[in-house]
Amino acid sequence: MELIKDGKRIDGRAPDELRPIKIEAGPLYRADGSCYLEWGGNKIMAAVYGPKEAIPRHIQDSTKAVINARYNMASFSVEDRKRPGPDRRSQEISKITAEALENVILTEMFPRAVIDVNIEVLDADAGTRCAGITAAAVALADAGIPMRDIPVACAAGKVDGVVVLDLLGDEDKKGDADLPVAIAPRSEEILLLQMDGHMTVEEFDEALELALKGCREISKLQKEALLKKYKTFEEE
Amino acid sequence: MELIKDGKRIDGRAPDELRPIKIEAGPLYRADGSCYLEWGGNKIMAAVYGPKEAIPRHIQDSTKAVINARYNMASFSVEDRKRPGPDRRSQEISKITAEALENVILTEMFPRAVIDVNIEVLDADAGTRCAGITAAAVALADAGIPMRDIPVACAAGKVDGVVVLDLLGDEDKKGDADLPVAIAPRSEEILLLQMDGHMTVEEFDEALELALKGCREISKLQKEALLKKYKTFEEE
Amino acid sequence: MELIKDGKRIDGRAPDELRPIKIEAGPLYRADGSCYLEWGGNKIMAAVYGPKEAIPRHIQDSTKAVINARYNMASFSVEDRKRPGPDRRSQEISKITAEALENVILTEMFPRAVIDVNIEVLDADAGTRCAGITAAAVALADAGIPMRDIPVACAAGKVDGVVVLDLLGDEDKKGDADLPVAIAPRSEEILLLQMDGHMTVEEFDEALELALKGCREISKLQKEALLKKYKTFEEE
Amino acid sequence: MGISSVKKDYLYRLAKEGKRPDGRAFNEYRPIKIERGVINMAEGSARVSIGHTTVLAGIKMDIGEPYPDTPEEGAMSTAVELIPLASPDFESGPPRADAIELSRVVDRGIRESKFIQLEKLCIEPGEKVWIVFIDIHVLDYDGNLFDACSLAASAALMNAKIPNERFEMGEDVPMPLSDPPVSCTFVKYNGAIVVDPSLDEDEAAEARHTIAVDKKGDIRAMQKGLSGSFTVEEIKNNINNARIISKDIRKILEG
Amino acid sequence: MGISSVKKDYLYRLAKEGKRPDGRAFNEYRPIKIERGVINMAEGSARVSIGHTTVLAGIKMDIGEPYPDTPEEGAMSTAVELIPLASPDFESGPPRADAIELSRVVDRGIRESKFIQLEKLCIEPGEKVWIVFIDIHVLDYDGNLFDACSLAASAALMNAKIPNERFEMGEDVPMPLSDPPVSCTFVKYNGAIVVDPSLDEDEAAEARHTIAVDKKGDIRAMQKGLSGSFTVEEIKNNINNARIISKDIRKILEG
Amino acid sequence: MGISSVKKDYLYRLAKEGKRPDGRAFNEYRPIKIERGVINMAEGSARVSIGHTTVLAGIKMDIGEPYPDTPEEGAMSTAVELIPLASPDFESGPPRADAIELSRVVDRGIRESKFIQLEKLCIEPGEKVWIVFIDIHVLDYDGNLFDACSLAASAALMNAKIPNERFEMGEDVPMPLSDPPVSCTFVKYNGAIVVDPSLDEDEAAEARHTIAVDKKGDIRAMQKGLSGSFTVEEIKNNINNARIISKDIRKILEG
Repeated sequence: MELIKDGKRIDGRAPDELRPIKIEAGPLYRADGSCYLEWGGNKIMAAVYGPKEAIPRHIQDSTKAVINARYNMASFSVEDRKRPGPDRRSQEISKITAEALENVILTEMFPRAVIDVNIEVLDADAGTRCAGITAAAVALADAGIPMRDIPVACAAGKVDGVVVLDLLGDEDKKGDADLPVAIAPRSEEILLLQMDGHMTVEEFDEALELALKGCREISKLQKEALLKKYKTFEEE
Repeated sequence: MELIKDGKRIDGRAPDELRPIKIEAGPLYRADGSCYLEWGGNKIMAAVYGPKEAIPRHIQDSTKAVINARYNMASFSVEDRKRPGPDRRSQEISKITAEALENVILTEMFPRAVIDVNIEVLDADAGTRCAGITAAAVALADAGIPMRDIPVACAAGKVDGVVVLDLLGDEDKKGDADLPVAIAPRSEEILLLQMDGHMTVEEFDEALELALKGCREISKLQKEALLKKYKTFEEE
Repeated sequence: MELIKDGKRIDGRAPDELRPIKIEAGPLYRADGSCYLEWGGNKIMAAVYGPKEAIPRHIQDSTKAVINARYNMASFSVEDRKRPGPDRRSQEISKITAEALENVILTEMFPRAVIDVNIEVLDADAGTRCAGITAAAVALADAGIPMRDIPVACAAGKVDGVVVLDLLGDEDKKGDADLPVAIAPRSEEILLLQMDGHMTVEEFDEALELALKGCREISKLQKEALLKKYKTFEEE
Repeated sequence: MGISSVKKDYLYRLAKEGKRPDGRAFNEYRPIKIERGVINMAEGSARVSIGHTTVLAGIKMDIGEPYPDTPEEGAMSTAVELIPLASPDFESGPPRADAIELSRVVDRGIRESKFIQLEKLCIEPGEKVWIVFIDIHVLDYDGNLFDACSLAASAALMNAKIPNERFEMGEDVPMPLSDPPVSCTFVKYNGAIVVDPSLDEDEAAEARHTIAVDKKGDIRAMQKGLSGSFTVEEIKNNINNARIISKDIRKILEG
Repeated sequence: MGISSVKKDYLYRLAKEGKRPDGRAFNEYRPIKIERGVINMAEGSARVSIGHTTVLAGIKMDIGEPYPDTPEEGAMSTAVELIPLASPDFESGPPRADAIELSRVVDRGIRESKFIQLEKLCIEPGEKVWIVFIDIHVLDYDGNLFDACSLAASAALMNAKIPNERFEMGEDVPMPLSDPPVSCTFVKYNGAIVVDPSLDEDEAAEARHTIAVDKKGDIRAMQKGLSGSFTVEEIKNNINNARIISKDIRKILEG
Repeated sequence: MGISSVKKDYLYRLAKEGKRPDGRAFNEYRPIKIERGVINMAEGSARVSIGHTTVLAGIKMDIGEPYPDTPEEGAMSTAVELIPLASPDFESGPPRADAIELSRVVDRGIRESKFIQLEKLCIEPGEKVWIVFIDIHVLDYDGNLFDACSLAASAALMNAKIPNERFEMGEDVPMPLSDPPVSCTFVKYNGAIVVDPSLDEDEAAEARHTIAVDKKGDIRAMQKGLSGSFTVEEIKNNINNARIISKDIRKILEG
């Protein structure tokens, strides 16, 4: 299977082009903040609860809030049904997601508290961890959690030897390398970075730059979604 | 397989007839209250402990006692050996059993306490949840737990299109519907009611009336068993 | 397979002969006390942490320290890979090991404390529970835990009808009986004793005497290992 | 979990006046919305809202062995996930008794109404059958999960195809179905019995009664829950009301 | 768990005078009662009482693959369930170390005495063998579970049939057995060693010694438990006493 | 877990002066020691020390079915056990997120560099393949487990044989391998970035960056961890440093 043909990818995109992205802030009624995100074939719902007292007490941190992120794939979100409950992959993603989000949240303002961040992957087509972080960031902002920036994530990668932005499922499976990145967009500090595959240092530099470009574009969409919600509020 | 032939059921019973039932109050030495029940092919042991302080504290209710019911089938009580430990079915039965019993127990008298109700199915031939509640009620009375009534349970159902009382194993497997019911016999309020299968509204009304009739008969046996134990005490 | 030929065992030992044993006290940097033990084909690492406050509180004993022993086999220590985590065998061994060690530790000196004893079987060739206790005892002494004696363990058994000392893997699998014993060497009180197989009373008496002889020899090696470590300290 | 006593008193007072906190009549259902085919990866899916309560059901199928006692029938399995996304009261971890009861009641409604024609899901008798996994994610919990989950499960099944292509067994075909059950749930508090409880009503409820009704108005499954009781008369009333109300719900489901 | 210090002092004082709280001699067993065939659904069963301690053992059999190292032998598995029905100290949940040690000691007694003739439970070498599940439910715990469970397991096996009919393999036949082991347990407190401990004695015990004796009086399995110690002399005495006492128990078991 | 604020202040102060608590330069690795073939029962094994940190990797192999999407390839599995022997902060029980992340990063380094030639571990396409279990026991935790575990895994694989004899498939042969990855880990605290963190540095670390480099100096896997951040420049510097440092580590590994 050729992944790049005449400079175009299997879904017709240019190498540096994102898949279509739709972000909705605040779709859920019960959650303190929420976000629904469609990104190519991915559908993600994120919800934030808190800050609230951390229970049981032994998980409390007396100096700051604890970020409890839970990345979960719905059983029906993948080709072969996934057994419910956390597997090792989702536990790793939950951990690095919590760490990336903790970076920007002003956790010192809420000692002994917990902020629950729930990310549900409802439909999956590669790039769900980046989509999850991007959605969670909007949900955190929607919940009014004080943050020094709104994080955003996007992957770059390499397929058929070409460095490309935002891999879809078949590119991820048959490609050469994947590089998910999350940043704090103002400072462009890197909050999350993973890589697997095979890249020369030059390819890595190119891919990282491409991922940053993707992050910048998506950051705008996040802010538009939040703005839209607040406008709707004002209009009401 | 014909389940009804010449108006008789496979074990020779009439449609509105119960299987033989034997109830013994207080057979166990350690438990605060206990009951051994044989009901057709079912053999049930129930034991009650408490009221005692609920531990850990977070399960306490400051306004009343918590009823902790545990319905459990012995590995050897069914045709194909059951793996030890609670499965989803027994967890559901434990929950609705606790709810049915809580209705009649004067839980407000024992804030922060727990009353443990253990129901062990030692031999099973359909109707074990009704048998379990019936036995647990006697064990509660035997333990001296204050109750506004002694609950009792019995199932009705439909086999070969006929509404019948108290299904046995093959009737349950091959029958059309099953309707387990628990009541507080004085007021005939319904504490537990489940149904699966297919019944018209008319059939349901008939089956419910039959189940109530069964409950009334068994209620007498419960009281006789309790009386017998106390008589024995007095005679000693 | 003949296990005894011309009075010699499959590895050339006499019936009352131990396998080669090497004991090193204090090989680990982090642990409060540790021991590395090679005993025939067995390789065991033991580490002791504590006494330290027992957490959570409900495991505390207000009159003495709790001994928390954990016997664990590495996945790669046996022919067919063992799944990580405790199985029923290792839970039983952990329990009787903790009980044997508790006997000699002056636990009353540390109320509300816990002493963690970790025994890792890295390479296994029969007799690992005795090797584990022997190593744990050295680790406890290395940690400076006050004990009224340094326990020691060794198995005897019966192969091809002959009572022998210290069974190796093939003797254990194909032999007639196994008798692991742990003692407090000064008083020769028996701290641990298990037996499986088939022995007459006379054979048992002979095997027990042989196991005690083994214990006495190994006790010397334990003391030499501890002495060597302290000498090294003094020389430094 | 747990409703404040102030709110409970308020509900009790309203109930005595024949009113509900959101202004509905005792027998009035909230608006229902069904979106079908919302998940690409699933064999079938539906997102159902009842008021603010939203649940998402997805169907996945796999090939496996039949149960020994039904060698010529496919198998089905229903699991409701009360994920912490949907409510501050839901916790991660293995399903608790609440979620298990819910799953099993939804399952019984489908199973006992023979909604899935399991006998048409046999591939090789005794060897290979289709297994239908009905997974239901609660996304927003604002009361009455029993009906929402049941409705989502039915709608998702009606949207599902047998994935023959993925298993290299020819073309996809629709899921073989008969008429769906419709679930109707009542709760009782302070003597009042209301249909389709909102969150506050769920939390104030003393007793709950769920009835799965088929197209003819017959009863296929029933579950009384919680520690409160019903009289025989109340049970019968609930059934009559369920038969009436379920007709409207069925129109939305089949529409 | 845990005995009050007053009660402990009382036991200690009695022990010094050579007495036990229930008036038994140190080497005196409580009355044993065995009822066989009490469970219809089981392949074999027995309810055993030793004093007020009551346990129920049921045998179930299934067909499975043999272990790779014994391709021509059936398999056995023993599990004691310390269900919370039997004692305020037993908790629900996965078995704790206590129950595991107990299960394994009972299992070893049966296994090492070759009571079940596993080589006769082979159906097709390397492919299909009978698996014997020995499940023991403790119903009333008043001391000495090691012996009660062992006795119930043996009696249930002696009552068991191979369920050939259920598996459409011909007629049921008796379980192939040799001579049963008999388990005899001693505990030591304050210097005294007593057989068949009552509940109070179990709780006061510093050391425990269980010996499984065969018909010839040979030893088949042994377990020393708890943190107390025995002298070599005490171990030998226990063995001698076990050989004597087990003869009476064997009569009841084989009777 | 958790470093005292006094110690942290001390590390911070040193870092500002370009110093580390054990006197190393920022880019200086601790001494590495590798012992191979230390476990008889394992197909291959290695004990690796980096300073006082010691880990033991053992390789076991078994025959199983291939994954459906790679029918002609063997399979591999990597598990790091943070056993309580190695640190007062490690607990028994199922692996926590720390151990899972560690296992998965070690696994990715090996997998993405195609170190094990999985296509040579096929026995019968679609039916039988070798499964390689890489189990890593941490024995002494004094910092930088990512590199220690990765190094031990590689060394153990290089020491391993395919156990054909045990499975009666002929003679044992060496594990089919290509070039090993070399993992290099940096942590950042108070603005300083140091390689091969000691325990105190691990505990003071705000951000962590692990890079798996192949023989040519290309990148095969990478993981940024913890809640701190890196600038793009810092990431690139780490990569350059990893390419240099990994050459020395590779010599020790291949030596």
